[in-house]
Amino acid sequence: MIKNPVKKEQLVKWVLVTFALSSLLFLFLIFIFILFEGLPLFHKIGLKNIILGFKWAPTKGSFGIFPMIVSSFLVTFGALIIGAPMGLSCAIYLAEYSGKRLKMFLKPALELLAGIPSVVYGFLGVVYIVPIIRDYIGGSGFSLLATSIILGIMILPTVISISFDALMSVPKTYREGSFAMGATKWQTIHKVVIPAAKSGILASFILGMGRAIGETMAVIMIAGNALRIPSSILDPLRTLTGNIALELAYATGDHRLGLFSTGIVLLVIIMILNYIANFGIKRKM
Amino acid sequence: MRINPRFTNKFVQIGLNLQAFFTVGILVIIVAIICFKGLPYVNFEFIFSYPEDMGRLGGIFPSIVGTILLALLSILFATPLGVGTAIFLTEYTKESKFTKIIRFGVESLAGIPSILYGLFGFIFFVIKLRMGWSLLAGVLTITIMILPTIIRTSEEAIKAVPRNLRIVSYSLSATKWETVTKVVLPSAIPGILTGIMLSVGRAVGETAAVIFTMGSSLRLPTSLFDSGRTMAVHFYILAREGISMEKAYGTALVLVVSILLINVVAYYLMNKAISKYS
Amino acid sequence: MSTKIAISGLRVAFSKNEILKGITIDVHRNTITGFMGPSGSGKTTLISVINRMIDFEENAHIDGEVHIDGHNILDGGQNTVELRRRVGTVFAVPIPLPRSIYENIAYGPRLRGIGDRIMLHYIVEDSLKKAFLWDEVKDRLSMSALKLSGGQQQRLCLARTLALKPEIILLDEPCSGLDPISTAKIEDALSELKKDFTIILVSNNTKQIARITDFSAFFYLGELIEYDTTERLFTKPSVKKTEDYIQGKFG
Amino acid sequence: MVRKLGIIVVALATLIISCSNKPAARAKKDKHTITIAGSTSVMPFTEKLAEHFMIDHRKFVIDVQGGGSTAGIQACLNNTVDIGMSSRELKEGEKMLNTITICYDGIAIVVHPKNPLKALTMQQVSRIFNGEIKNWDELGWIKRKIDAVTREEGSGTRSSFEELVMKGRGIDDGIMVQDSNGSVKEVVATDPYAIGYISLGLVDERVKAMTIDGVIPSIRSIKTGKYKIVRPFLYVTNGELDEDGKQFVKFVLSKDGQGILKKEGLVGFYD
Repeated sequence: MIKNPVKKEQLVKWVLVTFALSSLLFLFLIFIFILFEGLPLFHKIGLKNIILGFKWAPTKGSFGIFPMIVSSFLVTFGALIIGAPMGLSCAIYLAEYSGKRLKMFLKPALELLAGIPSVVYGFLGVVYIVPIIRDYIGGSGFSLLATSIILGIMILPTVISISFDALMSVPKTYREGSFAMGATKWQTIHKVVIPAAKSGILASFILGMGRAIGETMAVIMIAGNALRIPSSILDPLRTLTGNIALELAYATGDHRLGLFSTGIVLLVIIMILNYIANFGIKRKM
Repeated sequence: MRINPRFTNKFVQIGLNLQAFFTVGILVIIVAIICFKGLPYVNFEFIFSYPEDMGRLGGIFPSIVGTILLALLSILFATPLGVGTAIFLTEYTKESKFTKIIRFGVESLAGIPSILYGLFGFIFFVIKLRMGWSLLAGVLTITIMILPTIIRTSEEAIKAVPRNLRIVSYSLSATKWETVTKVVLPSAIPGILTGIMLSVGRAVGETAAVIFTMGSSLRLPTSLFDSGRTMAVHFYILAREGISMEKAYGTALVLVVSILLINVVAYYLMNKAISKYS
Repeated sequence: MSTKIAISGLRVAFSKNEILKGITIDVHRNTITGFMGPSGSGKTTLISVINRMIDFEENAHIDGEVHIDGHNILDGGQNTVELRRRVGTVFAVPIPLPRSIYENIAYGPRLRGIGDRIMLHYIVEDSLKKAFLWDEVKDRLSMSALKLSGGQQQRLCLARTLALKPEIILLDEPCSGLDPISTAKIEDALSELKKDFTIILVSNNTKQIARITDFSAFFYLGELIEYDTTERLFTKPSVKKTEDYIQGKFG
Repeated sequence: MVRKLGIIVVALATLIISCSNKPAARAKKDKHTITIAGSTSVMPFTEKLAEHFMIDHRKFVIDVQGGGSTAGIQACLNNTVDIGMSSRELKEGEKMLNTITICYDGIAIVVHPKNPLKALTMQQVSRIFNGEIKNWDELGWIKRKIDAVTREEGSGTRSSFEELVMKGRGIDDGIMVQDSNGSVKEVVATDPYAIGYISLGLVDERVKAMTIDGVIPSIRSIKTGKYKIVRPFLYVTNGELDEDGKQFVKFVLSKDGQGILKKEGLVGFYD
C-alpha cells in the first residue's frame, strides 16, 4: 500500500482513467477487428457489388448482400408496425389512465419481461406462430410476417419503458392548462401530452428498431433464411444478422470475409440508428 | 362530421384499457406456456444430472454450471472496470470533451447487437488470441457486452449519493479516494448491484455472442480453456435441432425462471436504492 | 494571547460576484471567536476558506493570505487533507454518515491509520464525553447515527470533529435548527473546549455570541465592520451599524 | 481496495497473455484429452462414440465440437484440434491431411409423413431445388407451394448434395436455409409441404425418406451401390495422431464402434 496520500490519489486517478478508457479501447477493438476482416473484401469485390449485389454465393465468388439489407429493414419496419402502436398505447395507458398501484406493478413487470431470452421468443414463434400462419394464411409459415410478429413483441418492453418515461416527464402544468380550457382527457393527451413527449417517443421507436435489426437467434429460427428479397409477407427472408449467425461457424477464407463485410454494414446501420436516438433526439428533450 | 369529443374520450379509454391488457396478456401467456409445458420435466434429477444422447435424455447440469461460470466470471471482470469508469466519470472529472467521448463510447457499446459481439469475440479471442472456443473467450466477450450496463447503472447510483456526505467526509480530512470507497460506494451499493444483476440476467440469456465464443460442447467445463454450453445455448440447440421438445421446455423453464428471479432481485435492490434517499 | 489564525487582505469572488472584499483579522489561540452578520455577509465563505472546503466550489477566485501558525494555507503546496485534520468543521445542518454512532466518530481516526481497538474506543468515548453526548448513547454505540434526534446528531458531529484532534474548530451556525436544551448543551461543551482548541463560531444569534464568545467580529456585505472583545463590542460598539445589528434593527 | 483492483487487472492481463500460446499449454496440461471438431453431420455420431469410449477409458476426456466440415479441416490444419470431422471429400489445398473414412452416410431426401408422394427422380429433386418445380401439383399432389429447405453455404452436406444431386445447377435463392441436419429435419417434420435433405442416420418416424430413381435409401442399398447420394464421413488428422488419438480411432473402426454407427443408420465396414 502506498502511504503518501498525494501519490496514492494520483495513482488512483490514473487507474480510473485507464478503466474509463477501456470502454473506448473495446469499442475501438471491435471496430478495428470487424473492419480489418471485412474491408479487404470491399476492396477486392467492390463496394457496389457487395452492397447492391443480389447474389450471395460466397463459395462461388458472389457476395451481394442487398437482399439481406432490404430484408433487415423489412423485418424492422414490420416489427415497428406491430410493436410501436401496441407499445405506445400501453405506455399511454400506464402513464395517463392506470392507477398508481397498477403502475407500480405493471411497469416493472413489463420490464422484467425484457429479460426473457430471445431464443425463447424464437422457439415460441416456431411452435405457435409459424404453424398458425402456415395453416390459416399460407406459405411455409417461416416468413416476414412471423418474424415481424415475434420481433414486434420483443421490442414491446423497450418501446413501453422509454415512451412511458417520456410521457411522465411532461410537466403537470401542461395537462392542467389543457383541462382548464375544457379539453377532455383524450384531447389533452392527443393534442398536448403526446406532442410534448414526441422526441422521447420517437427515441423509443428508434431504440426498438435497433433491437429488432440486431436480433439474431430468434430471427434465424423463424425467418426461413431464404436469400431472395421476399415478394410477399408470407415469403421467407434472411437478415444481415441471420446471415452471419448461419454461416459463421462454417466459413473460411473469402467466405468468412464476406460475413465480416455483412457485419460492417450492420455496424454502420446500427451506429446511425443509435446516433439518431441518442444525440439527435434525446438532446432536444 | 364532428364526433362528440366526450364519446371519443370514452371510446379511447376503453380501447387503451383493452390494448394494455392485450399486451400484458401476450407477455403473461409467454411465461405461462413455458411454465406449464416445462414444469412436468423439471425435477431434482433434471437439474443435477448429466445429459445423455446429446441432451435427448438426462439432465442439464453441465449447462447450468456453464451458465453460472460464464455469468460470474464476466461480472468479476466487468464490475471493477465498470464501477471504476463510473467513479471516474462522476467523482474525478468535470464534464468535458474527454468525458463526452467516453460517454459516446459507452453508448455505442450499449447499442451494438450481440451478434457483432459474437463476430468480434470469434475473430479476436477465438482466432487471433488463439483461445479457441473456450469459457475464457466467452467470458471476455460477455464482459465487454455487459460493461455499458454496469457503467450506466453505477453512474446513476453514485450520482444519487447526496453531495453533503462527500462534503462531510472531506471535512473529516478524507482524501477523494477515501471518500469514494468509505462513503460514496457503500451508499451506492444497492444501485450498483442492480446493474450487476441486470448484467447477469443478460449474460444468462445471451445466445448469439456465446455460441461463437464459448462454443457448444456439452461437457462440464473444468478450466478456462474448456468449451462449454450455457442453458440458453443448450435450449437453442435442443429446440432448433428438434432433439427433444420435452427437454427444451424443461430447459426453457429453468432459464426463464432464473432470469426472472435475477431481475426481481435487481428491481428489489433498485427500489431499495431509490427509497434510501427520498 | 497569541495569534492562531491571521487573515490579511482576503478577497473571494464567485465569477464576478465578490463575496469577501478584503478581510483582515487575527483570531487568538484558545478563545472562542464569534463571526456574526446578516445572511450574505460572507461569514460562511470566510470559514470555508480557513479549512479550504472552498476548493469544492466551482469558479471560486481567492486572493490574499490566511496564515495558521504563521504558515500560509492558501499556498499551492498546502496539503489540504492534513489541513482539514487540523481544522475541524461542524456544519449548520447535522449530517451523520449513514453508519453507526461508533463508526461516525471513528471515521476520522481510522483515516489517520489508527486501527487499534482500544485506542479507537478511547477516542470515541473521550470525544463523545467532550461533546456531552456520551451518557445518552453509551449503551447503543452500534445504532445507526441516523436514528438520533437532531440535537444529538449535531453533538455527534461535534464529537466526530473532536475525534480528529484538531487545533481549530469551525462551527457554522451549529444551533440554527436546534431546541434550547440542545443548544445549551452545545454551548456548555464549547465553553469547556476552548481550553484546548481555538474555536470560531459563526452565528446569526447575537445573544449566543454574547453568551459564550471571547471575541466578536461583525461582517456586513463582505466587509469586516468591527472586531473587538465581545464585552466591548456588545457594550460600546464604535460603529453605528454594529449597534443597530446587535439591537436587532436589521439582520 | 486499490490493491484488489490492481490484482484483478494484473490477473486479467496475465490471462490474456497466457492464452495466446494455449494449444501447446493444453496439450501438456492433460495427457488424455482428445479434441475433435468439424462437420455437424458427423458430430452427433462422434459424440455417441465418445460416450461409449469413455465408459471403458475413464481417464480420457473427448471434447467434441461442431463448426462444420470446412472449419474442422481448417482447425486441423492449424493444429487447434487433434481430429477434424468432415462430411465431404477433401478439396485441393486440403489434400496434405491424412484422412480416415469411418463410415459412409446416405443423404436422404425427406418429406413430411403426411405427404402421399413416395418416389422422386434425381432429376425432379434437382429441379425442385433449382426453383423450376414450384408446386406440389406439378409432381401429382395438391396445388400448394413446395417449401424446400436447403443447408447453408459451407456445409459438407450441402456441398455433397450439390455435387451428387444438383450436378452443377444452382440452388434457387428463394429456398429456405437452415444451418444443421437437425433444423432441416425439424422444419420438414412440422411442415406438411416441406422437402429437404438430411443425413440418412437421422431419418426416423417424424420424416419420410423418398425413394430416388426407384431405390429406397437404406444401409443395404448403399452397400450394394444402388443408392447414389452417398458421402463418406471422414476423420482428418494433420500428420501422425498421438497414442491417445490412435486408441480412439482404433475403437471407432473396431467391431464395437462400427456396431454403434450401424445402429444409427450409417454404413460401416462390418455386417
